[in-house]
Formats: sequence, structure tokens, C-alpha cells
Amino acid sequence: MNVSEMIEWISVFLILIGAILAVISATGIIRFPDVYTRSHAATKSSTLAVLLTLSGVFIYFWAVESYFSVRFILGILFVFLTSPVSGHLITRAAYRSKVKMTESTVEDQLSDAIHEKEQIEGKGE
Amino acid sequence: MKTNNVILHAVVKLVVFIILTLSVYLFLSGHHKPGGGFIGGLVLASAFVLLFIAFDIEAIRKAIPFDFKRVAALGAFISVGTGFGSLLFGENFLTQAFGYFDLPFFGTTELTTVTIFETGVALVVVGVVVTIILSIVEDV
Amino acid sequence: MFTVNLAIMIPFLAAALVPLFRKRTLRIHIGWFVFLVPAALFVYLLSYIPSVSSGETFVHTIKWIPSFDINFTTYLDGLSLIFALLITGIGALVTIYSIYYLSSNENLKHFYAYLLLFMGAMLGVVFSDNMMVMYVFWELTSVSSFLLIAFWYHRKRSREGAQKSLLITVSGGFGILAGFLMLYAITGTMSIREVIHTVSVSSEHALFVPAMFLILLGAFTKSAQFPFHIWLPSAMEAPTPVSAYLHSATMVKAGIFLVARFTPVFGGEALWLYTVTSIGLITLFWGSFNAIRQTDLKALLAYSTISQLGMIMSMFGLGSAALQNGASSQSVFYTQAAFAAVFHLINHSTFKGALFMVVGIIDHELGTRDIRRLGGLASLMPITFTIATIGSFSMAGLPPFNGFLSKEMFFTSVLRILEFDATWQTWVNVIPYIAWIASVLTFVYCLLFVVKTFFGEYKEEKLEHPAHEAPYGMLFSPSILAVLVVLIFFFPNVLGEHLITPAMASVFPTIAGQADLGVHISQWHGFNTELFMTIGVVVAGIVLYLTLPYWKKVYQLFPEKWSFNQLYSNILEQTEKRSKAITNSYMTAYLQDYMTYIYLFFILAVGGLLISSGSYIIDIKQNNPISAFEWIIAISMMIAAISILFSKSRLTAILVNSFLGYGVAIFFVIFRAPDLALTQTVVETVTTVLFLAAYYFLPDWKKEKEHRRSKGLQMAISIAVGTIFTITALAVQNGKLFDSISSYYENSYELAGGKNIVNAILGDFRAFDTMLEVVVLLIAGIGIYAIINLKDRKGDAHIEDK
Amino acid sequence: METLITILTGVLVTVATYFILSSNVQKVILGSAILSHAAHLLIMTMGSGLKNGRIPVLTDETGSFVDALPQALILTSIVISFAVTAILLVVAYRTYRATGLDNFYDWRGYKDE
Amino acid sequence: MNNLLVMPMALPVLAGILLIFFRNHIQVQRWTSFIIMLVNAGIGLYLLQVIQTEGILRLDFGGWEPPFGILFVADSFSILLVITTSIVAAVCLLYAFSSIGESYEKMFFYSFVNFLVAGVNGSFLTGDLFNLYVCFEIMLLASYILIVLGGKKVQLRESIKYIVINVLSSWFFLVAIAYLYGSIGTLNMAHISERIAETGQTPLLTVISMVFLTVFALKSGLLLYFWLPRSYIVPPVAVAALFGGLLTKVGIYAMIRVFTLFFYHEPSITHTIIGVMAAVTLITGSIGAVAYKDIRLIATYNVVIAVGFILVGLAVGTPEAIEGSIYYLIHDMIVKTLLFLLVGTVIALTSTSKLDEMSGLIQNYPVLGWLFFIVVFSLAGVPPLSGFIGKLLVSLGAIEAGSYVLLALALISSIFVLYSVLRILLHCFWGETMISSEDEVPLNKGRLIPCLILTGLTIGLGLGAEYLSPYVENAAYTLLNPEVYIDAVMYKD
Amino acid sequence: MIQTILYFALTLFGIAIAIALFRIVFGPSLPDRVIALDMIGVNLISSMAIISIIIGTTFFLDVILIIGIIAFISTIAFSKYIERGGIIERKRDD
Repeated sequence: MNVSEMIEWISVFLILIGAILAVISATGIIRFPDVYTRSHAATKSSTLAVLLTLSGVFIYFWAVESYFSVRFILGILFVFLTSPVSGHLITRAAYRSKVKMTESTVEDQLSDAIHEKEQIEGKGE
Repeated sequence: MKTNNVILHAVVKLVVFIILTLSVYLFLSGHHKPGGGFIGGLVLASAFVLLFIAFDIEAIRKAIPFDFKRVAALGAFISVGTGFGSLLFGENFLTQAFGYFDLPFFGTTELTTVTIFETGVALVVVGVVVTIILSIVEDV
Repeated sequence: MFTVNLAIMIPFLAAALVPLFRKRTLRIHIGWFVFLVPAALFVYLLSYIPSVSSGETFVHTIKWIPSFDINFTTYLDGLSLIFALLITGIGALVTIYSIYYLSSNENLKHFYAYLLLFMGAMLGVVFSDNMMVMYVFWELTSVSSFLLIAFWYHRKRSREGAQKSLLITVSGGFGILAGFLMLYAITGTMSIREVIHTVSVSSEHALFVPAMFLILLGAFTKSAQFPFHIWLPSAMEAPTPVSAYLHSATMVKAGIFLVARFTPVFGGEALWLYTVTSIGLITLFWGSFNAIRQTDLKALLAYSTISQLGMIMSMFGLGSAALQNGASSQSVFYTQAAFAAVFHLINHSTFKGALFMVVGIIDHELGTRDIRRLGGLASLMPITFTIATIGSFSMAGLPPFNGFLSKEMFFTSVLRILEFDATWQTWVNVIPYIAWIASVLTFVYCLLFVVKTFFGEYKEEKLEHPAHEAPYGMLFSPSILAVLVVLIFFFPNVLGEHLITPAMASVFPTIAGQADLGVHISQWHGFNTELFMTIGVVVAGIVLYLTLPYWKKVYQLFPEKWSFNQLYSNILEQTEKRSKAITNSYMTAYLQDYMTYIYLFFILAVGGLLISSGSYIIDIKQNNPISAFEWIIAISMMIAAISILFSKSRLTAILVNSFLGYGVAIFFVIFRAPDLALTQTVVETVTTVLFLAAYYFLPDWKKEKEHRRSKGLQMAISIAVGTIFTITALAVQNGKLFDSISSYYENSYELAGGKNIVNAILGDFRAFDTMLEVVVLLIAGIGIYAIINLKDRKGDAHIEDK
Repeated sequence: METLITILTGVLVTVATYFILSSNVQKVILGSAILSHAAHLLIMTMGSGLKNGRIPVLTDETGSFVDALPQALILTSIVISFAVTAILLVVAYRTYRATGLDNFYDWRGYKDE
Repeated sequence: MNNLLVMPMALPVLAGILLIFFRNHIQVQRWTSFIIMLVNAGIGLYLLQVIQTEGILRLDFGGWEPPFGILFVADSFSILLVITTSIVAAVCLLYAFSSIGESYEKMFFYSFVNFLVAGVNGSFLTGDLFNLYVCFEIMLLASYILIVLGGKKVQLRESIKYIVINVLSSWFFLVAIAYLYGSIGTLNMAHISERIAETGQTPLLTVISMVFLTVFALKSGLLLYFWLPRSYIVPPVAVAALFGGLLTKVGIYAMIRVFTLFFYHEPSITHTIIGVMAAVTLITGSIGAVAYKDIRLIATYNVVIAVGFILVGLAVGTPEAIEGSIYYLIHDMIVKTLLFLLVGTVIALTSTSKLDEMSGLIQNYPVLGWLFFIVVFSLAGVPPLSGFIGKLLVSLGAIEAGSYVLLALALISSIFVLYSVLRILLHCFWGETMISSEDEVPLNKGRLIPCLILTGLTIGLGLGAEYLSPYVENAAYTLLNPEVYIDAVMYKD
Repeated sequence: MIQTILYFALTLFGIAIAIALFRIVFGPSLPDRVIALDMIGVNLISSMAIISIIIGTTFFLDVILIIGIIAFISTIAFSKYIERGGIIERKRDD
């Protein structure tokens, strides 16, 4: 097994890990009880999964076809960048649109914070 | 309720920049690789859409003071114009030409009239998509 | 060169010039200028008599649409000359009459323009040799008659009468068109003369008899034959000069002319003989029968015209007996009927024209023409009375008036047909009786006309104006006609030899060569059956007249609502009502109904043919293998698609639609289409944004009220459409007939300098599509801007929102 | 493979038809959007060499390409569908705002016009 | 060089685009559009002459030889229609000048008209099936906008139905193209014809032809005309007239083209179905035409009847019948536009569209009344107006082919046409005058002159049918002999 | 072997997508569905990348990344819609 084959195997391995992670995070998305917890599964682990897979693919092409694309790296970075943001936004939207949390939720700090802020503003007027 | 969009704005500014760059790249590489006028235009348009979503119309208007209807019309004019252009050279309507030129710095470069045509296409796509979205949103 | 073609055109030109006359600059009534046209033409046509009576004919052609054998060919022979003389002669007299009849407050320019239009059209009909050109003029006569009937268009009855006459005559006209076209299809020529020459061959053709009936349909509608007669009484709403001219003397005779013209073609058919004769006799009887019950003088005359037209028609029918068993010199025996027909046609024009003018005078001077309000006018209006008497007695068939001669000849004809070896002998045997009864009825209404109007009590209180004699100008035309009525009685053979005999040669060209078709008309021909019949008519007529109050109840057996007239109105009314019901039943204005129709059509046409042609062969062997991933995506997409159906919120639906879009993109990737995958995703995203933007303005899905349609049908249609779509697609994939042309594009680098083939196709090979697509986008963009920014202006909404 | 995709398009068409036959205007528009997906996939399956061919971009490799013409057609068609969907949406919501109603049953208009 | 061929489409497109920049220069917009239409008519006339001497012309865009590129093919049939379209459009524009209103004109009205005409002309000229689809789309999109423009309640309500139905029909078109491409592997119309002739029309191809039939039946309003009557009555007069004159005709053109060029091998199936559809259209159209008291609906149902009539010619398929269809098509484009203009003018003058709410208009507007009078008879095909020769030839064809039912229906429908429009004449124009001279809305020349021009044309076409006959004959010959078309497209130089 | 693993990985992504689809279809809340769609988008990118290896082409690589970024737009649009109803504002009020 020469180096390039090694790298090829590594890349494939990365891809496989990514795929497995994707399935795991997908499991999360049905198993978790409410939207806030599900968004963890969807955005965090999923991002990792895609990151691994894409890296694997990138390495594969670099090793096998000696195709090195800066745009691809940029792309990976940006998927990495946008995915959490969208997760953040959608969760916030969910919160704002008053999607119920699961019953096992212990604490809702944001609610307190907003509550507090509104009270301050109310006083100010 | 006021929202804090710092994260969104920060990311969008970066992403839009990337999309713009990539759209230009896609547009230019379209002749030999996937891409082209349509796709370039669409991607560019989606960058604008992203801007509109993340910011607000007034702000973007100030930054990019185009009348997108005219952009679209200009694009269409360019596209159709290349058709008429070929008449000037006594060719059939819409005949495209390409050639290889030795340019300083760039080396042997292929220059084609398709590029002009596709520029028009891209402009129309951008102009129209933005016009549509803006028209809908601005309707009161 | 002054040809017959020009003679036809002159009235048209004059009609075009009439509106240009300025009332102010001319002191003289326009009518006098108009009068010049028919008068000049009459004189001109008279000059043809010598040559025509010596057997000459004149043909002249001006090319119109030679590609389809439609040429403006005129043919002047005996038959057409008689009609043309009637048209121009009576036209001239009517014009003079109208000058006094119509006050200058009326819209004279229109009146005379229509009149001239009619004159030209009528001349065109009689002179045309080309069937299509004849049809053209034929329809023009209908149109001009329509205009003239509706001359006082502010009257409801005028409009209705005009509409009725137009609908009936134009429908008949379409029959003629079809008949002519069939003849053309059989013979390959549009010329009537040539059609006549080929008749021996063409009569074998299957279309020959249908063509005959279609042409007869036209002739019958125009000549107001039963049951199409109903338009004629309604047409009496026209000014009286029009009634006298069009609706008694000329236009209604166009149908008779057509029958005469086509006797050489169809006369050999037994059906022709029976149809023409029977319809003519029925009309004769029905017209005279109904004339008696009329109280309006014009209506009485209208029905009498119907009756007389029926008589002439039946005589032409009887005359065709001569052609039944091959034309020979023996058959001359029967041709006498046609001779009588032509003779009576002339006579009828004279006396009926006079009578109409008389009624016009009465109407004009007294302000009414209701028989119940008239009486005792004989001494107050002596000249009118004289003319009326002459006309009526001629119509009744009394000597010494021309009507007597032709009525006698009519009796001769019906008696002669008894000798004809007919297939329907019983029916033939009845003919003389019908003829006789109808003649009796004719006598009765003639008596009614004269007696009720001019004798009895003078009821001034019922009149609008006191009775007095009409101005001489108005009396001029009827007097001339009355004089003619008498003159013809005394010198019938002048007409007979110079005009009718040449006309007979046109009607019976095959016999003309073998025997003399002329008939010597004599005022006295001994005590024969005909004379006794006439005496019988007089006796029975007087008896019936005197007993009229007793048997008038008969008419109650035919109440108004059973009449054909009522039938016509009912048909129109019902048509409107029913058609509205029918149309509303399927034009529900509900889009989903329309969609259902469209899909049903698709299912029937495509699905039906798919099954019946057996082209649903599907073979999946050549398919590429499917990987697990593809299975998963495809099945996911199917599930997603189906799940949209159950989604309760539109956002879910749009999300699933996005998923479908992504799925499609994935398949584009699998199918090696990077450009497409990219475009699809971007467009999908932009579309989603668009949906979301529009959703701001649209309400959320409510629980859908299903209107009328069961969901079952909706489901069934969807499944059927989907299935047919799929099976056809599979069959197409299975049965590819040719390779695609796209291998050519694989040289795109050499041809177009691009390595991306898709892009090269879009930008170069099929750049035109792309250019237009750009235009499509531009239209959408600018259009949406325009739609949104052009708000409805309140002032405009009124019409539609009512 | 082609068969699977064709069946998929068939399902899409069925669903879209069902939507188009409903009276809610938004469902109808959605239906038309799904219809265009189906049409594009259908055109794709009509090309030859679906999974065997190479991407229709010239490289140094050899081998047959997939059918490039359908791809060009689909690209054109995608853009047109987008334009039409946009117009439909805009007209739909303008109609809603003018009439206050959002389904075709209420948009029948007056029967005896 | 045949570049002239693209002008009937390219010039309006270019004008439409450029006029967007001249949004506020209404006079520029007006006269540019008008002149473009006239120029197109002139180009059409010139091309028509050239075709007579040189045969079918073609223009390969980008110089790509058929069947690989897109091309425009001009035979007599398409050029005749292009000329008529240009004239009709010019007249409608003339009418629009004085009636449409500034708010429309500033909303790119003239651009859309230009695009519409471009789409129509392109559909007539194109020799590529997919390009036909694109041209249809241009025409349809422009029509969507034109029908909605104004934004009145009814307008929106009806136009959304119009749009949805046309979206569906466009989808069917796309599917049909996909099927045909799948089995024949080409898009060039001549090439398709050639390939089909080579293998024969397999049952499957006949099935595909039914999909095409569905599409064109929808577009032309043959049997599937449900969308037509109400959607044509909502837009402004000039637009309605343009629609009534042009839109369905494109569908008819496409139907004739497709079923004479591609699917002519199995007439016993396809042409019979078309014949049945035409018959049903004639019947239901006739019923609809007499059903309503709204004069606009009467006019729109007359459009339906004419569609049935023209396609009787196609169903019959003899040379005479096809010639008749072409004559009638040209006649119908002109006279339907005229009818819509007149009806629209009447409504504009009286502010009502109901038959029984108006009367005696001829007293107030004599010229209008007489124009309507002529239209009545022209529509009914009464000679010597323009409808006559077409009706004659179609009927003759039906007789020769032995389609007596179609013949009877065609003629009977003429009676219904006559009756339906006669009612308008009798009720609206004749009768007691209701409008006193003070209340009279003045009828400006801008509305009258376009009607006069079209009336002149209908009379001229009737009397001068001979001048048209060589062209029509040539057009019918090409339609009936597809090899002429194929030769010209595939093998000439 | 590598091919098999790649196919296996691809199938796993397919399963992930199918599972996410379950969330889209059954919700229950809208954000749930949007999150699921976002996840599908990300997984699609991965799948496309793997397919690129299987097909053996680099042409998709440029493309798929743009797809990833573009998919981001629809998520943002959805979240804005959920939060505010309108996705684009004329003038921001904050």
C-alpha cells in the first residue's frame, strides 16, 4: 500500500465516518423531544458530518486526481460558517414564534432575560 | 420585538462577498466548465436576495443604486443586440464568433462573442429576479 | 363596351353615389335621379328583345377569382331577359311611386341606396351564369331586402320582420351554396350552362339528389313557399313601394327563377316533379286559405302573394313532367305548364304590383289599412277603386284581365298532368281538386279585398285622415300596371312569342330543338273543362263569400299558437333559453371544472389511444442498475410528494416542495448534469423566497371546502393522468426510434470554441432559444412590476362589476 | 433507473394534478410548481446514456457523453417555469387583495353575465 | 441573405426592450411600435414575393445547419399569417393610442404588445419544435401581463384562470416535446417529419400526437375552449381585440403545422378526432353565441365557432379545404379584431355591455353602425366579403371528402353566427334612440379609423380574393406536401 | 472495495435524508421542519460530493459548494418568515 492509496483510504474513511455521523444526527432529529434539542442534532453534528465528508472528498481528489481546488476549501469553510448561523436563526425564530419546549426543560434563561429587558424599557418610557 | 441580527449580518456580508466572487467565476468559466450566463446571473441574483433578506431594502438601495428594471432591459438589449450585431458582419442572425488571441500577460486567450451574449443573459437574470422580489415586497 | 355586366354594375355604382347627393343643392327629389337608372336599363334591355326572340343568347365574362373558377359571367337569354325587364320596368314604376309615397323627411338617401343595391343584386341573380356569382348576388338580395324591411328600424316589428326574413332566406342561401358546391364537385364547373350540358352524366352521381334538394331549399325559402312563407307577411313592415317591388314582383320570384333555371338540370328527376309541384300546391292552398282571415290589407296581399307564388311554382313542377321520361316531341304536351308559369309570373307582377300600390295609397291617404276600418271608398277614390278592381279581378282569374288567361292555362296544366304516367298516381289525381279549391279561395279573398274596402259603409271616424283621391303622381304607376293588365289580356301573344317562347327554350333546351315550345294564347277556347272550372270557381266563390260569417269558425281550428309563425318565435325563444341553460351548465366559470374537462379529454384521447393501439409495451431490461441511494431518494421523493397532499399548512407544503426541488437536483447530479443541478437549486431557493414573500399577502390555507365535486373524482383523475403520463413515458423510452442528434454537439470545441457542451448549446447552437428565454424573463420581471404598480382606477370598474 | 425516475415523475404528476384540481389558489400554484419538476425529470429521462455517459464537458478522457440537448432544454424550461410561477403568485395575491377571496370557487364570477 | 426572416420577430423584441428605457416618452413608444408593425408587414409582403420565386426560405441562426441549430422557415402559410398579424397589431395599436390611457402606456403597455407580436410571429416562423414552445411562452407571458394589466376585480379573477389553464397547456406541450424527442431524437420540425416518414407513424407516435392535440386544442380553443369566452372580455378593448385576432390563431397554426407536417400518416385516427372535435366546437360554440345577452360574450363565442370552422378544413384535409382554412384564418384574424374593436367601442360609448340596455345607436353613431353591419355579414360569410371564399372552399373540401356532417355543421353554424351578431345589430344599433344628442359620448376618430381600416380590408379581401389565391394555393401545397418543406429545410444548399 | 464503501456511505446519507424527511412531514412545529430541510440540504451536499468521487469528475465540486451556500438562503428566509411574517423589510425598525 503506497502513500496515495493510504491517503485514499483515509479519505474514504473520513467519508464513512461522516456518513455515519449524518445518520446519527438524523437519528437525533427524530429522537429528541423538541425543536431546540433537535436543532443541536441538525446543526452541530450534521455540520461535523458534512465537514468530514467534504474533507474526505477533498483529500480524495487531491490524492487520486491531484486536483486541488481553493474554491472547494473556501466552500467547505463557508458551509461550516453558514450552517451554525442558520441553526441559530431558526432556533431563535422558533423561540420567538413561541414553539413550546419539551416538558423536561429545566430552565429558560432567555425568557428571563427578555422579560427583564422589557421591564427596563417599560420603565424608561 | 427588536432583534439583534449581528451574527446574521456579519455572516451575510462575508457570504455575499463569496457568492459574488463565485458567481463571477461561474459566469466566466461557463464556456468550458459548468456555469455560464444563466447560472452566474442566478447566483448573483440570489446574493442580492440574501442581502435583501438580511438587511432591508432601503439600505441596499443606498448601497446599490440601480434601477433593476433597466438592468434587465439593458441585459436583454445586449443579448438581442449580439444577434443584430452579427448582421453587421453579414452573418446569419445570432452568429457567434470565437478566436484565440495572444494578449500580453494572459497569453493565448480565447475571446468569444458568446461572452457578450452571456453577459446580457446574466444581467437580465439578475435584474428580473431582483425586480420581481422587490416589486412583491414593496407592494403595500 | 356596354355589356350586361355593366348593366348589373350600374345600380351598384348609383347606390354608392346616392348618399353623396346633397339635399340642399338639389331642388328635385332624389327619386327622379334614381328613376333614370331602371328606366334606362329597361329601355336598354328592351333592345335585346328582337335578337333574343330569334334565339340568340349573349355571354360575357369578367374574371373575378379564376383560380376557383369563379368568374363574373353573364348570360342573357329569354328567361333572364323576362326577369330583367320585370326588375327594371317595375323598378322604374316603383321609383316614381315612391317619390310620392315617401315624404322627404324620411331618410331617402338610404332608401334609394338600398333600392338600387337590390336592383343590381337582382339583375345579378338573373343574369349570372356562374353559380357562385349567382349565389353572391342571391345573398345580396337578401341583405338589401333586410335593409329595406328594417327601413323604419325604430319600429320593433320592422326589426323582427327584417330579422325573420334574413334568417330564413340566408339559411336557404346556405343551402344553395352547399347545393351549388355539390354540383361543382360533381361536374367540375361553376357555369350553369356547362352543368346543363353534363347533366346526363352527372345525374348518376350520389350527390345529385342532395344537391337538388339543397337548391330547392334555397328557392323555397326565397319564394316564400310553405313552410318558409312566414317571413313574407312580416316583411310587410317595409314601406309599401318595397312590398310592391321586392315582396311581390321581383325578389320573391328569384326562387322561381332558380327553379326555372335548374329545370334543365334536375327536371329529369321524379323527385323534382313531385317536390316542386306538391310544395307549390300546398303553398297555393295554404296562402289563399290564410289570406281570407287577414284584416290587414297588406297581410292579405302578402298571403295572396304566397299563394300565387305557390301556383307558379307548382306550374314549373308540372312542366318538368316533360323531362321525366326522356325529352321528346311528345313531351311538349306538358311544357305548356311552364309556359303558363312564365306567363302568370308576368301577369302576377303587373296586377300584384298595382294592388300593393293601391294599398299603399289607401294607407298613405287614410292612415290605416285595416279592413275593418275601411269601406265605401269607391265613390271617394274612383281611380284607386278602378285600379284595385282591375287588379283583384285579374288575380281572381276573371276576364277581361290577364289573370284569366294564365289561370285558365293553369287549369289546363293540372288537367294534363292526369295523363302523366306517374308513380304516385293517387296524389297526381288529387292535384286538380286542390288547384280548384285554392282558386275558389283566391276568388273569395279578391272579393273581400274589393268589397270590404270600397263598398259598404264609409267609416270616417275610424280613419286618421278623411278619404280623398290620391295625387296623380302616386296613381301613375298603378295605372300603368292596370293598363298593362288589360292590354296583356287582349294581346297576350305579343308577350308569348317574343318573350315567353325564348324563355321556354332556356327552360327546356333539350326539347327546344325538337318541337315548338310556343303556345298560342287565346282568350276564348270553347266550352272546355277549364272554362267550367272557372265558372265553378266564380259560383262557389260567391257562395262562400256570402256564407263567410258561418264558416269562418274553421279558422279557429288553426289557432295562432299553432301557426308556423309562432313556431318560429318559439324556436328563437327556446333557442335562447335552452342554449343559455346548456352553456351555463358546463361553462361554470369554475376553473376546476374546466381543468376536469381538460384532463378528461387528455385521459380519453391519449389514454384511450394508448390502450386501443396497444402501444403500452414496457421493457425494463435495458435500464441502468439503481443504487440503494437512488432508491432511497426516489422513494423519499414519492413519499414527500404524497405527503404534501396531507399537509395542513402551506409552509409545510412549500418546505416539502423545496425538498422535491433538492431531490430533482440530486437526480440531475446523478444524471451528470452539473449545470442543471446548480440552476435547479438556485431557482428552487429563489422560488421559495418568492413564495414566502407572497405568503405575506395571502391567507393561510383554510380547511378546504370541497365544492360539489367529490374528492373521489379528483383522485381518480389524478391517478389516471399520472398513470397515462408514466406509461406513455415508459413506452417512449422503450421504443426509441432514432438516436438523438446531440452527438453533433460533442464537437462543440471545434465548432463553437466551448468545452461545456450544454453551455455551447445554450450560447451558440441554440442561442436563439436562450435569447428568447431572456425575453421571457424580462417580460415576467417588467410585467410583475407593471401588475403591481398599475392599481385599478376606481372610475373604470363600473361596467364589469355590475 | 429510467423506469424508477419515470414512476417518480408519474407520482409527482399525480400529486400535482390533484392539487391543480383543488380550488385553493395556493395549492394550484404549488401544483404547477410540482408539475414543472416532473416535466424536467421527464425530459431528462428522454435523453440517452443517462448514467453511463460522461458529463457533457469536454475533457481529455474518452467515452460517450450523456445527451446534452435535454439538459439545455431543461435549463431553458426551468427559467421559464420560474417566470411563470412568479407571475402566477403575483396575480394570485393581487386577486386576493382585490376580492378578499382566495379560491377559484369564489372566483367564478357572476353566472348571468 | 435571409436575415430578413428574423425581423418580424426580432424587431418587435428589440423595440419592446428599448421602449422600457423610454417609459415616459409616450409618443416615442406609440410611433415606434406602430412603425415596427408596418415595417413587419412590408417585410412580410416582400418575403411573400420572394417565396413565390425562390421557394421556401430559411434562416439558420448562428449559421448552424439544420437539424442542429434553430432556424426560421418561411413558407407562404407562415408569411401570410405574419403579414396579417402585423396589420392587425398595427390597427390595434392605432386604436390603443386613443383609448388605452396614459397609466397603461407608462406601464410598458407598448413593450408588452411588441413582445406579444414577437411571440406570435416567432411561432409562425420557427422551424424548431422547442423554439415553438419558447415562442409560445413569450406570447403567453406577454398575454398574461396584458390581460391582468389594469387590475380590475373581474380582470384579475378571470386572468388567473387564464394563466393557470395556459400553464397547464404549456406543461402538456413540454411533455409532448419530451415524448417526441424521446422517440425521434430531434427537434427540428423538418427533421422530425422526415424521421417519422422513414419509420412510419407508429401507434406510439399517434399517442404522442394526441398529447400535441391536447396542447393545441387548448391553445386554439378547439373543444377545450372553456377558458376563452370570459377571459377575452376582461382586458381593455385594444387588448381584447388583439387577443381575439391573434392568440387562438397561433394554436390553430401550430395544429395545422403539426398535423400536416408530422402526424399526417394516420388521418383515419388523428384527423377523425380533430373532425369530431371541430364538430362539437361548432355546435357548442353556436349554442354559446346565442345564449347570452352580453355583447362581449357573443363576440367571444364567435371566436370559438371560427376555430371549429377553420379546423373542419384541417380535418377534411383536401387541398381545397386547406386553402379554405387558410383563407378563413386570415379573414378571421381581421374580422374578429374588428368585431372586438366595435363591440368594445360600443361598450365604451354606452357604458353597458347588455343587449337590452342599449338601442338606436346608429342614430348617434351612423358610421359605427354601418361598420357593424358589414361585420355582421362578413362574419356570417355572406359574399362578397372576406369570409365567403374561405367558407366556400372549406365546404367544397368537405363535400369532396364526403364529410357531410361537417359540411352541414359548418353551414348551420354560420346561421348561428349570423343570428348572434344580428341581435347586436338589431338591439344596439337599431331601434329607438335612447341617447339624446346632448348625452352622446363623442366617438373620436382614433377609435373609428382603425375600424374603418379593418372594414376596408375585409371588403378588399373578399373582392380581391384572386390576388391572394396564388399565395394561398402555394401555402396549401406546401402543407399537403411535407417533402417540399423537408427539402427546403434539410437539403437546400 | 473503495467503491463499495462509498456506495455504503452514500446510502447512509440517503437514510439520513429519509429520516430528516420524516421530520419535515411530521413536524410538529414549523421550525422543526425547517431545521430538517436545512439538514437535508447539508446532507445533499455531502451526497453530491460522494457521487463526484463515484462518477470520477471534479466538475461538481465547484457547484455543490455554491449549492450549500444557496441552501442557506432559504433557511434564513424561512426563519425570517417564521419570526416576522414578511421576509424582506422595506426599512429595518431596529
